[in-house]
Amino acid sequence: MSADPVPREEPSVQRASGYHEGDVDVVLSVDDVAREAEALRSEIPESTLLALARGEPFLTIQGLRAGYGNMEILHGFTMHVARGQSACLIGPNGAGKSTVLHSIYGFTRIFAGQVRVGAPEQRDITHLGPQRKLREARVAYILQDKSVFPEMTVEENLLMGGFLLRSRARAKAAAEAVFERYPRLAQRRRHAARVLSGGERRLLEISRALVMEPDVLLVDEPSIGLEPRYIDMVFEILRRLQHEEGKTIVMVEQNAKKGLEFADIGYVLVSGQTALAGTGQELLANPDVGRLFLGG
Amino acid sequence: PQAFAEDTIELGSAISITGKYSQEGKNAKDGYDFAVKKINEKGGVKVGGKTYKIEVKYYDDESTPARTAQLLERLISQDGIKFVLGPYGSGPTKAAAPVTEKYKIPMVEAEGASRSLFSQGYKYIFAALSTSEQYLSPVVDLAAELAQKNGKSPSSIKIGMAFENDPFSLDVRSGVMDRVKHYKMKVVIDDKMPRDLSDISATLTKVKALKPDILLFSGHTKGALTATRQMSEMGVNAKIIAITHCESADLVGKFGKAAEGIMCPTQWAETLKYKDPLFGTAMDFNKAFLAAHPDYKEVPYQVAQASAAVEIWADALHRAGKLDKEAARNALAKTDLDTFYGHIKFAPDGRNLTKPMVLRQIQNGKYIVVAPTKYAADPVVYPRVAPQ
Amino acid sequence: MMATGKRSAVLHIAILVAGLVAPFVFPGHSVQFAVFWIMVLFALTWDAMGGQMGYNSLGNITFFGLGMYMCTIVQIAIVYNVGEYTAANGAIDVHFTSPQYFTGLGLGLVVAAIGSTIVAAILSWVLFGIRGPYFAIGTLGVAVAAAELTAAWNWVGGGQGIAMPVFPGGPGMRERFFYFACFVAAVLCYLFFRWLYSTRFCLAVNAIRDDEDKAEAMGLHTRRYKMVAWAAAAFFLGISGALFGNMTGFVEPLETAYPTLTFGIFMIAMTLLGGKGTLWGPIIGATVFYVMREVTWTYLLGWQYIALGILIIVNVVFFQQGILGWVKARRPEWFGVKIEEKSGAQPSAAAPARKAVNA
Amino acid sequence: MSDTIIEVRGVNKSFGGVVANKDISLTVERGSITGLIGPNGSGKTTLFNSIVGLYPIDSGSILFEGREISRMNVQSIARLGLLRTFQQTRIFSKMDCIQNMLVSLPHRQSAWSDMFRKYPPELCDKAEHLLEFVGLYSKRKLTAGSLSFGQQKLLEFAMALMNEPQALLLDEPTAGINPTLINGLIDRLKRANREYGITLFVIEHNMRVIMNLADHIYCMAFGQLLASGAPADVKDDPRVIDAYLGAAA
Amino acid sequence: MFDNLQILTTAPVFNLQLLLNGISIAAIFALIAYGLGLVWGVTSVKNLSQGDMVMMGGYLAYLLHNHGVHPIVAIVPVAIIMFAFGWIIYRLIIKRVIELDLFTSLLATFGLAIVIQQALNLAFGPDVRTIKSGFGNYSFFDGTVDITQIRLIAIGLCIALAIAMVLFLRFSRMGQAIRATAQDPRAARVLGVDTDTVYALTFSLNAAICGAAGVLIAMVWVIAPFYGTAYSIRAFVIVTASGLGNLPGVIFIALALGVIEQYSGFILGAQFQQATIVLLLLAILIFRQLALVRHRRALQ
Ligand SMILES: Nc1ncnc2c1ncn2[C@@H]1O[C@H](COP(=O)(O)OP(=O)(O)OP(=O)(O)O)[C@@H](O)[C@H]1O
Ligand SMILES: Nc1ncnc2c1ncn2[C@@H]1O[C@H](COP(=O)(O)OP(=O)(O)OP(=O)(O)O)[C@@H](O)[C@H]1O
Ligand SMILES: [Mg+2]
Ligand SMILES: [Mg+2]
Repeated sequence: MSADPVPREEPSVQRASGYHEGDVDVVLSVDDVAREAEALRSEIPESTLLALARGEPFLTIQGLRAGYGNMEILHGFTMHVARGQSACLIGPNGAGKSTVLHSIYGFTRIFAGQVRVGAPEQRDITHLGPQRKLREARVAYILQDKSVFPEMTVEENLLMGGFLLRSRARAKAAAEAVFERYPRLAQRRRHAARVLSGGERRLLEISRALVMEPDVLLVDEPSIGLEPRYIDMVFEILRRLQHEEGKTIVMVEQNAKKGLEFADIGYVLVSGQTALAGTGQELLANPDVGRLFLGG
Repeated sequence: PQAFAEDTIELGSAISITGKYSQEGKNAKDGYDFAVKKINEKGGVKVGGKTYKIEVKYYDDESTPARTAQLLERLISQDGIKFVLGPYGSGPTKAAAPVTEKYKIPMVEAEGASRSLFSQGYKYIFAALSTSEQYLSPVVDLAAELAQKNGKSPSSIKIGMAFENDPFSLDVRSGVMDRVKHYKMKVVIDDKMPRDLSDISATLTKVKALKPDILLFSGHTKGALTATRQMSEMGVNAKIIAITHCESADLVGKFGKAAEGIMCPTQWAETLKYKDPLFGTAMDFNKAFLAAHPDYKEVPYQVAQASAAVEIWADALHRAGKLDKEAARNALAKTDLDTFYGHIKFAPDGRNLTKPMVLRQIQNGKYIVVAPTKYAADPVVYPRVAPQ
Repeated sequence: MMATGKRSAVLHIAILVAGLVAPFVFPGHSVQFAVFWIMVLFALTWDAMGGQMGYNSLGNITFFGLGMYMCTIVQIAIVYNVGEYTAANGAIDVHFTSPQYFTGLGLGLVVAAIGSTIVAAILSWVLFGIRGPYFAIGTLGVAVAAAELTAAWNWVGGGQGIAMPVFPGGPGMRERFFYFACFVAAVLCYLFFRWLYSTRFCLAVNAIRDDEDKAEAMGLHTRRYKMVAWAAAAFFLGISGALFGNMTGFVEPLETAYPTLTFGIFMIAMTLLGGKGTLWGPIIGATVFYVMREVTWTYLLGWQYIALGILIIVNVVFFQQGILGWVKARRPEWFGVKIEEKSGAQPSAAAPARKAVNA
Repeated sequence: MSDTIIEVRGVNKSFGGVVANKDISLTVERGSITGLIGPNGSGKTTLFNSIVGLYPIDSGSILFEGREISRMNVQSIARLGLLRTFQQTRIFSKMDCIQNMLVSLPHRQSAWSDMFRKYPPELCDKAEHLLEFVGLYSKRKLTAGSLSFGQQKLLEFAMALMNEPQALLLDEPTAGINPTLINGLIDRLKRANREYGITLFVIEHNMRVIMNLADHIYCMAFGQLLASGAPADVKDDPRVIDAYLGAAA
Repeated sequence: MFDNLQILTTAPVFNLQLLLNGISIAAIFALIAYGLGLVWGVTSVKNLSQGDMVMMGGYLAYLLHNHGVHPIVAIVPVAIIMFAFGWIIYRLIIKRVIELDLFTSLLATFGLAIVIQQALNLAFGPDVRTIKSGFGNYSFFDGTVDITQIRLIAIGLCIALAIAMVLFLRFSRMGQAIRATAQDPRAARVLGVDTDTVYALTFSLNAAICGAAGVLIAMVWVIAPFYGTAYSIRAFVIVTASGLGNLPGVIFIALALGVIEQYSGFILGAQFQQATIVLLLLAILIFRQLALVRHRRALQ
């Protein structure tokens, strides 16, 4: 092995935070997690949830009961998010986190409840079809699995983000800005999206939201399958969207530590119901949350 | 089970109402219906001192032989039909014959011309029409005759032919081949057209290259139309061109001058001198039918022979004196009847040997009988002049 | 499969009895009943591939036609020279004695069944690399090619067809004979597939349907399963073709032997109507379809195909899971399906008691 | 020293112009847990695909238990006992979990006649046992397609265990799985390795997982092997930090 | 057979006639196949009623012709009517079977095909029809090579339509939406593309293309209620052989098949034309399969 040009403990070596590190001593089965989470659960008064959203919700989900076919997955889920706020949903696998996003977008069967968006007056968008959500309610969705157009080039894919924009020039400008910021995409500009690696694709999908100009952004597991540095990059994009462009973000994340660090408010979902809710920091500090959902 | 009213005789037929022979099937059905109407108008059929009206029960065989066979079973065993009118086409008739034979139900058929129908020893099938090998063989005879007249040997004649790959047309072909062998003519093109082909330009290109003297086509209505149109488009001509089904394809109406000089075999022509008490002369039949069916421009022979089949049934049942299938069969076998369609007398195998095929040529937009010579109304135009 | 033990036994016996007495109660309908059993056989064999394995074939009718021609040739060949028989175009006065007829038929059936199976096995090597719609069109191509080549082959009569040997015996006999032959073929076919679906075969072909690449990655012998499924279908289709040819009495390539656009599509329509991927779905589908077809075709002369077309459209638009699937969605308890636990697990404190599971 | 179960020698693989694997050589010891890390697009999945026979490699050789497998097809390799899971989970979505488990039986020596046998109760028991092992017992009768993403991953893992492979290649087994459950999964993986003697070869981006799981780690970047060694060494290797773990761009 | 082959070498001018015929046939088939491929690619509906919509177009032109509209002019109204027809069919049927598995749509459109055929049969009778275009012939080499003007017009129209479609798909906004929907409908929907409209438009566009092709066919060959199936099958053969979403492929395969068909008819005889085509399809499928084994799609 060649000698290291850089001394090992050099403080300037900054590491991507990625998935975090730590030990894996806490071993709980799915059932244990579910049982203990059940025990944690207490009725959370609506006022607490409202307070988390600074009392002026922009996106409201109220008493949502939804599922697939005849099976109900969400049993009365309520959530408030203010304009420019970000929320993160965590919880065990199969808790129904993706189902919440699906329901907001209209991909599930909704038995009861409402989804409203806007401030100060809220518009009921519960039964707006998926293809009209972005156009009419300005809600954008970054899906959990792949959603790039494989035969289009990276550039065309980005421009598709601006499909609803009236002026093409605006979409073009936004795309240029993305390329400027992310040279990895700029290099691939004229390549068909199908040859991108998993990480590059995810980057493309998320940066497409920069072109879309929505009010509310739904993101399902932004960091899945990404290398540590990309994870930081993705969260950086989300941070910009929230803080510089004032978007409202609802995110589902299994990389819960990262997610809660990022988000203003966090919801812990268990078996289709909210078990805990609080600010991101509060939840991070909660030892039960740590043990049950952050891996100890 | 006798499900119908007492004073009607019910005939049954599986006919092509849908599917690829539906045009010809319709012609046949119209022919049956026309005759039935006429007979009923004249009071019906007297059988054993009682007068009956005639009725026909139809099923749609969808132009497929397998269906025909099933339907005949059904007509006979479920609907109790004892007297059958044939389906359209040689294939369906071939499928029908074993069934009627099995049940010993007599069938008068007018639309299945295949020779093989009459070589199986069937006893219950009676055909009003001439068999299909006689369709185009007169053309070959005519060509030989004309060649000889012009001082050439018939064996110098080159023949090009394209026949649809179905039982009827292949039968026509074997009739032709018999005559061709007899004259030692040379076949330069011998194509079989697939049933769903709507383009024969490859075959016609061969015609251009090999320049046969005689061109023969048989492929029902579609074949006639396609051949005529593409010959004119590709500038193909020959001394004699003969095509089956000209009338039902309405070549004159559709192509006008391009159809000039084409020869068309026919089972029947309205200009022939046949007549009977029911319809009058062939020409009377022609007029009456056209009056009743304004959608027809010409009367295709399929119509005429269908009507004749009903007439044969009426006659036979009358002579049988009772509504019994065996008696009816025996009466049919003894038929000796003059009709507007020609003379009807069945050979032991069920063929009608007494009525000849005639050959017509399109001259000035009219179908003129040109052969056999004794029926000829006008001389043949030979060689065919390519229309401009 | 369909209901609990006792109920299903009653059902089976009822169908068996109905099948046995039908030709005596309604002798006039024998041929229609016989064709009905062939339809059941069609649907069952198609479903083995299309429903259970996800390989949607448009060309299964190939084996029907192959069986028909193989049987015909054997039947004729044991008495006459086939080439002469067909070239004479029926001009030979055919006569088959009873022993000749039945030996020929028996031998023909065996050849048809085995021959079709062998052809299927060979074709499977060539065709089963293709997937999805390409497979469907490819198999359609095989059927069309078979029809066209038969039509161009003079030795077997080409487009002119072959007149089948005449059945010895009285009028009612022939129908009854072929009715029972078809009935037995359909019952055997049902029993065979019923047994086959109770073995590992069933799960394996289901796996191929769901994700063939994954199945390969798990080491499944996918080719074997595909070959067996197709060969089994071909075996029964060959028999049905042989019987149908004799029933019709006249064999011809395009409409009798390889009716791609009628029987070939009916197989699929019936299976989808009843519900594919189930044992009873195809049977129910065949029944409903055939009854509808016969009824429309008696009472709506000339319109029967419009009715059929509309039936098919209504079927796929409103009963996408087929009749059986539709019932199953409404009444899952009839099928022994219990939704055990709600989603999101409410576990009992103790380790879950294990119940015997039957696959 | 333990023996080698998978040996990759000088493998090259490119797609058109893109070089995905360039002269890769590595070995996996029998009974070990070996990790494979590297930036997105560095060719890890491609290498797995080449090993299990999905792609024909351009050059080089791949040995499994001393046997050349680089020209064999996927099924035969799987039957040798070398199995993989997929990055984008793949299960038989219309079948229930138990059925998914049952088809995953080893097909190593299965004869033609085996396809006509039934599943003995022991096998059903085994399937249920393994489902319990990954925490899916209560979902055993649900169709696999209706499981959540994470549950499908667990099911896929259980199916792989059912197959009793010699070696198992796992492509990001913990992506999308809840962190606490990941702990459980690591525990299961270690137990599978220890108790069933299955050699594991794991692609991961989650350092917590790889550090706690692997005995030995390879790091790839830009299609090439960058570093290898014990977890702690690799983690602190400046080249690895530079190419993979370093600061966000 | 060898005699026929010999003609082609001794009198090579006949090759020209075969090529011309083959190309003009291929142009129309390419048009129909292109519409089929478009719908297949975008909506994943395999439209078995393709040929019957073609026939419908032919009959509409026939109807207009009887009212004194010249068939070439009739292309425009026929295309518009067929577009509307496509839209209605989409709303009634296709919308509900889209995105279901392969056979559902295949069967639904098969049902539709039956209904169209029978409706045409009831409306116009089973008679074979044809329209006289009134155009003449061009004759070369002393009448050895002939081609009708209408066939040349057909070729020209097909080329023009193909170019128009390519430009539309590449540069228009709707074209962009269509392409995106074809590749990933769910993703397109999430980006605000109204996929329902895209599907409807694609299906209607295809119906219009079929209509135009039908008018040409009525002038070049014949139309009849039941002749649509042959066109459907040929279109499927072309699309299957060329692979999806591949316009140059469609044109190339259509041309190749058209010309090969002519040659096989010339050399082997007309009875082998159809068989040659399907055997060729099988050969292509199998060959592609062999090639595919080596380049399996990436499984991530
Ligand atoms: N299409 C579907 N049909 C039926 N049930 C479904 C469907 N999708 C999900 N489910 C069920 O809904 C429940 C919640 O699923 P969901 O995808 O919302 O979970 P999740 O919280 O996102 O889990 P993960 O973190 O694993 O993605 C699961 O138990 C699953 O079985
Ligand atoms: N079938 C293919 N065709 C063309 N390029 C491909 C193909 N498969 C992979 N590649 C390219 O090869 C490179 C390596 O891809 P691979 O999927 O192996 O990366 P990876 O290391 O698994 O990345 P990730 O961690 O994101 O999954 C990438 O640049 C990718 O674009
Ligand atoms: Mg999820
Ligand atoms: Mg990868």
